[in-house]
Amino acid sequence: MEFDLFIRYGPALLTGFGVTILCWLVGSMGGVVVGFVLACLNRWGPRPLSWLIYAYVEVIRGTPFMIQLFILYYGGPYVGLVLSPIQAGILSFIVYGSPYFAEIFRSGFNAVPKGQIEAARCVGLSEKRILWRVILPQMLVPITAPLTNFFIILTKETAILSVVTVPELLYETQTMAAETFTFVEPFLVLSLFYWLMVVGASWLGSKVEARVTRHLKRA
Amino acid sequence: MSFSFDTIWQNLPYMLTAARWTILISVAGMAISLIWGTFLCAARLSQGAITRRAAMVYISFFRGVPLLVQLLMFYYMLPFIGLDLPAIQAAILAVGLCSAAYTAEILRGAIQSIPAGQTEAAEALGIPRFSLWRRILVPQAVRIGLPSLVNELILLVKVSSLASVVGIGELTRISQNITGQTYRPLEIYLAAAAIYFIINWILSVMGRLVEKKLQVG
Amino acid sequence: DLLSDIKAKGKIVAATEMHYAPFDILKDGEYQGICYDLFTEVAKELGVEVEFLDLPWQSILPGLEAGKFDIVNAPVTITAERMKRYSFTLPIGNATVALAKKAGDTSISKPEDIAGKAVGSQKGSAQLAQLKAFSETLASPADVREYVNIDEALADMAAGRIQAVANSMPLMGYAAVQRPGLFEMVMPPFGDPKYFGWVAPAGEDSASLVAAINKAILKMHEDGRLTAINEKWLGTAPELPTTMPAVK
Amino acid sequence: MSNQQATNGSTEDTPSDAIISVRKMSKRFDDFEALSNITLDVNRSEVLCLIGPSGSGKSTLLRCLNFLEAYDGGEVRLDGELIGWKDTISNPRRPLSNDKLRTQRQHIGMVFQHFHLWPHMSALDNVAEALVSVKGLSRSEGRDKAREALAKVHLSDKADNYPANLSGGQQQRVAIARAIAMEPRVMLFDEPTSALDPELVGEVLTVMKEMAAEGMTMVVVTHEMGFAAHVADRVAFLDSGRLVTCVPPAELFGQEPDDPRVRTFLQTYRERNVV
Amino acid sequence: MSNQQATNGSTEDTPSDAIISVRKMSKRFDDFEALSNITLDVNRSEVLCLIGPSGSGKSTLLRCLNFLEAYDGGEVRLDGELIGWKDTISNPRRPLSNDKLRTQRQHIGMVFQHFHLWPHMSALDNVAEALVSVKGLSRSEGRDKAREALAKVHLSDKADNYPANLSGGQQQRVAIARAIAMEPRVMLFDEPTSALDPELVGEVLTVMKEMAAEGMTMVVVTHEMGFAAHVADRVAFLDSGRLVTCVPPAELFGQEPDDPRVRTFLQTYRERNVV
Ligand SMILES: Nc1ncnc2c1ncn2[C@@H]1O[C@H](COP(=O)(O)OP(=O)(O)OP(=O)(O)O)[C@@H](O)[C@H]1O
Ligand SMILES: Nc1ncnc2c1ncn2[C@@H]1O[C@H](COP(=O)(O)OP(=O)(O)OP(=O)(O)O)[C@@H](O)[C@H]1O
Ligand SMILES: [Mg+2]
Ligand SMILES: [Mg+2]
Repeated sequence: MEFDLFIRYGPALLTGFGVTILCWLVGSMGGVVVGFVLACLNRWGPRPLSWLIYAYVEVIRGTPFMIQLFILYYGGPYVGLVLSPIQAGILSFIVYGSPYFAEIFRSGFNAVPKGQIEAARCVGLSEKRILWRVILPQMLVPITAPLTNFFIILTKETAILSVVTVPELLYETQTMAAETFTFVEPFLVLSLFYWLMVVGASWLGSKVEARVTRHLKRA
Repeated sequence: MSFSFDTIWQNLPYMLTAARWTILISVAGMAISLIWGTFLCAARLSQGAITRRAAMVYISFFRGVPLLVQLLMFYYMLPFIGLDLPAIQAAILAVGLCSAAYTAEILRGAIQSIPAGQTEAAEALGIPRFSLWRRILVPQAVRIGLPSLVNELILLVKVSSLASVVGIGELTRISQNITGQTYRPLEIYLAAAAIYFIINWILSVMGRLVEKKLQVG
Repeated sequence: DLLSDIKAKGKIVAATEMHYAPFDILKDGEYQGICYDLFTEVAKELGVEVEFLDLPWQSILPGLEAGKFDIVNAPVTITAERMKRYSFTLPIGNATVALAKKAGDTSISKPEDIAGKAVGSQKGSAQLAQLKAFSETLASPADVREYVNIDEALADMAAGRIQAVANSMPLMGYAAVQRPGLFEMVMPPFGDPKYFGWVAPAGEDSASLVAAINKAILKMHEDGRLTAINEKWLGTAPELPTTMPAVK
Repeated sequence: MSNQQATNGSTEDTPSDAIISVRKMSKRFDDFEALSNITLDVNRSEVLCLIGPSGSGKSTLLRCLNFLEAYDGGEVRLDGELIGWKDTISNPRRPLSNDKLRTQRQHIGMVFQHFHLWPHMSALDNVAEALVSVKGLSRSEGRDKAREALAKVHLSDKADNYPANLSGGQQQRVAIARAIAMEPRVMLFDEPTSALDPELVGEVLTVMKEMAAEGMTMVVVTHEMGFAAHVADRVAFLDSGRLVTCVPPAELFGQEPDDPRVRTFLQTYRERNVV
Repeated sequence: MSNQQATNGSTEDTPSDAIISVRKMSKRFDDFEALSNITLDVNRSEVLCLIGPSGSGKSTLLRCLNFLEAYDGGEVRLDGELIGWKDTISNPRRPLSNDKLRTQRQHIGMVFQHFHLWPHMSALDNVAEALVSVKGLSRSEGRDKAREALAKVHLSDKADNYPANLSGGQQQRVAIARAIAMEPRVMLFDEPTSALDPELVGEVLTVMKEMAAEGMTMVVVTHEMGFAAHVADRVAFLDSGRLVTCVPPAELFGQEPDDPRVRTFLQTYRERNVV
């Protein structure tokens, strides 16, 4: 193991980590928001829209991220869509993540007992209030874990951004690997950084979970 | 630049052959993921502190370490402890064991939202834990978590592409190789995307059918 | 040692990434290319069967060290740094850097024309280092972009983000032949002459294997097979040294 | 078909003091006829008790009154306004938009047989929620008013408990408080005292009598004949989805009822309650 | 501390015909004392009714009897065997393994106040499940036996409905059928007739009387005094977690009770039920 490598490549790796975190956070948060809107439109919107959403979900969810990104970044210019690597990275992240999030939210909607929604309607809560005050807090119980799962999966999908030369973590570690002809060290670095993100996401997930399952804890 | 359907047409047979590996790894991996994931979830929710801890460590390891690294470990590091798995088995095992960690979490979330009274009713009747899980908790957890489970299975189909690092010529790998020779990535990748889409769409449709069937009342 | 093990089994396992035309390609579902033809001949010389493995680059070196296969028969540019960690065979291809441009781009007609333009190359490759050094010598240096894979550099050139791509001469030539309407070679190659070799694990264990392969390569130099194979794929045959080239 | 019925129904005379009028209403679940041809008026400020055997359709009838269950045929009108369906002649009928439905439901309170409290909110917030988001009170005003409502049902000390940490009777009282705090024009109670002890039943009865005195109309499903006898202005008896009779309690309990079905129904009760 | 109590409790004499004996049992939720110092015997084949105001701890007491709620202090014994805790002197006490608990619970049936049916199984399967997975019957034997149990509560025609498609009273009857099909030695009923109409209450009463005649011991929480008066061998009155009295029903209902708390409790009931 050559530890001086870490010193030599340290700054580049840290910058890469920063870019990875940026794409991850912005991309996955955007994905959550878009996914939530999709799930809501699918449930409360007009019929034809929900078919459209269904098609979007199936196509985007069903095809690999790498290929979507490739087509967006390298195919985009043919139709006049020229994006910088980071722009393309974040945009494709939002697009890629949203159908998964939409499906998770859909499962959450289904998990809330019908009687509680009826009770809310009976006291005259608007559908929007019902969503915020009755459905959302309760659906977080079954979906916090899948949401955390998917945040974690997205940490690793950031690696794919390297194919469009986003200077993220994998891109930088590959520089290190290719220039120094090493393999164990880059993997170690990569694993360590991903692990940090995963630990962060898991920690946050468990906090949210503790908060949303408060009412289930029996004294 | 012209879009060449010819290129797709010529190479499609090879891609379909490669897709068979993708399907094999996915289906076998799914079986491991669902079965082992259920046990993990049970362990994660068990009252025994040691079992619970062990499951937590397992989950944080398999979710924390990139699958690529896990695969390399299975293939290249296990021989050092005398377990030399053939590439395909290593790939299936790595993909399945990793996905099980996610499956376990999905099920755990769903089980938490099943009212505690139902477990109490089973306990009061003296129903054994195994039956409680098999007959009461898992069917309902699957109903609640199905969309997320289908998400996970679709992801599993896609990560099966990592099996290329242990030398398996699955769909993504073969597509990349064909690209390297034809210099027509857009065409080949679109074709690959279409094949992935078909596999995943079948999964998703099956998921929705099961969901319909489990939706009662 | 490694060689006697191979002889005993009657089989040598060679790993490559079938993704580097024209050396290693997957054509019509089959592994082909210069390295395939050459190594098949080498195996004949050794008197053993050969089994080829296709692996992505990131798992080739771990696999070599874990003993999952015997040799890497991918074209690897011979550099000083790499020689520290692995044993190279004699050169089997020319790795000198050359440029490709978009077909019909009249603004580039010789390597020096890339001054001030965006040029892509493969991350960590010896050719990238050559390109950077060359760019320094120009009046206004080129904007050098690094890609994980050379495919992506070519795709980006097709999409118009960069104006030229630098990689080994054979590869650039092959790309131009495959997509004549899209890519065009820029002559001549530039920078230091570089060569591709094959890679075996470092150390005593593999010394005899490397020696045996080198012997086979020399024999193919003499009986013209080397030239014939190169001509088949490249149209011309490069000058290849018959001794290990000196590297800085 | 359903439309046919609906038009017929509305041509009948509606007494002018009826706040709810149900005309030839029917409801089926798949091929099971849960309610058939129900015609019934509830007068302003009246307390109407619904009794009948288990599964006879009492809950379903209540749920049709505020369109939680979309009735198939006939009409339900609140103050002359058709509930749930668009009041135009079209076949099949089309339901009102969510917003319109919400406006209608604001006037109709309901206490569910299974309470349906929101498990993630404390007892207090269960009651305060609608006050804040429907009546537009500030959160603290809402809480104050909720506290009053809880006090009425003797639950001040459990205001901060989550439903899971309340006893059955306490949950039921939260459900009652939640509905009455909204002061609707009509209240639908589905077995509001099933989980309450006799003492509390008395208290709830008092609360209901007060509400009736203040002019609220109530429809109460109950299995407690004593409750029905003491609270109701009229008692309706349902059997297998049909309205058998609807008369003042004295008539039903005072003398031997004419209808044999009602007679057997009340018999066991009378025997057991001579203590 | 809890151990101290436990040891004291067991030194008292236990009448030899007591199947359940509760000694100085207490249970707290955080800082709320739900049960304190309950000492109570239930004799073999006896029907004991538990009455008391809402929130007095009736359900909690039942739940402690089969250790769904781990009681803090004191002891609960079934046929001399300590329920839930390991019967060794250790401090703090340790609960039995799941398997042991399960064996104990097989002898104790329970009908919950909120039914707790399994929503993904039909009424029939709700009843058959434990027959199959506990009693080891084959699925078809289990179903047959379940059908019998459902017939007893007049639900044969709804056997294939899911709980969500059953009326409240029908759900309650499924819950009763589920428990009695297991033929336990002791049955705990938590307001088993709260959602039933008077007629059905009569039927359930008949079923319970039959079970009692066959030697089953029953503890029944109820708010229906008529029910208690007619079914119980003894009636226990709980108030604020304390056992106020435990006497034969004639004593409690027949004459004016001594205890003022009991007196006021019964008063409203008497008034209302003079129909
Ligand atoms: N969603 C449904 N699907 C099918 N059948 C249903 C559904 N809901 C209710 N039923 C049936 O309709 C009938 C009437 O049910 P309802 O809940 O109105 O009875 P109820 O009079 O309130 O009885 P209880 O006193 O037991 O609550 C019952 O036989 C029930 O099985
Ligand atoms: N998990 C819990 N956490 C905190 N308090 C609880 C919990 N469960 C019950 N309680 C409280 O304990 C007391 C007794 O509850 P219990 O359910 O035993 O009452 P009950 O006698 O069955 O009343 P009801 O007749 O209304 O069902 C109640 O005041 C209740 O609020
Ligand atoms: Mg009902
Ligand atoms: Mg109770």
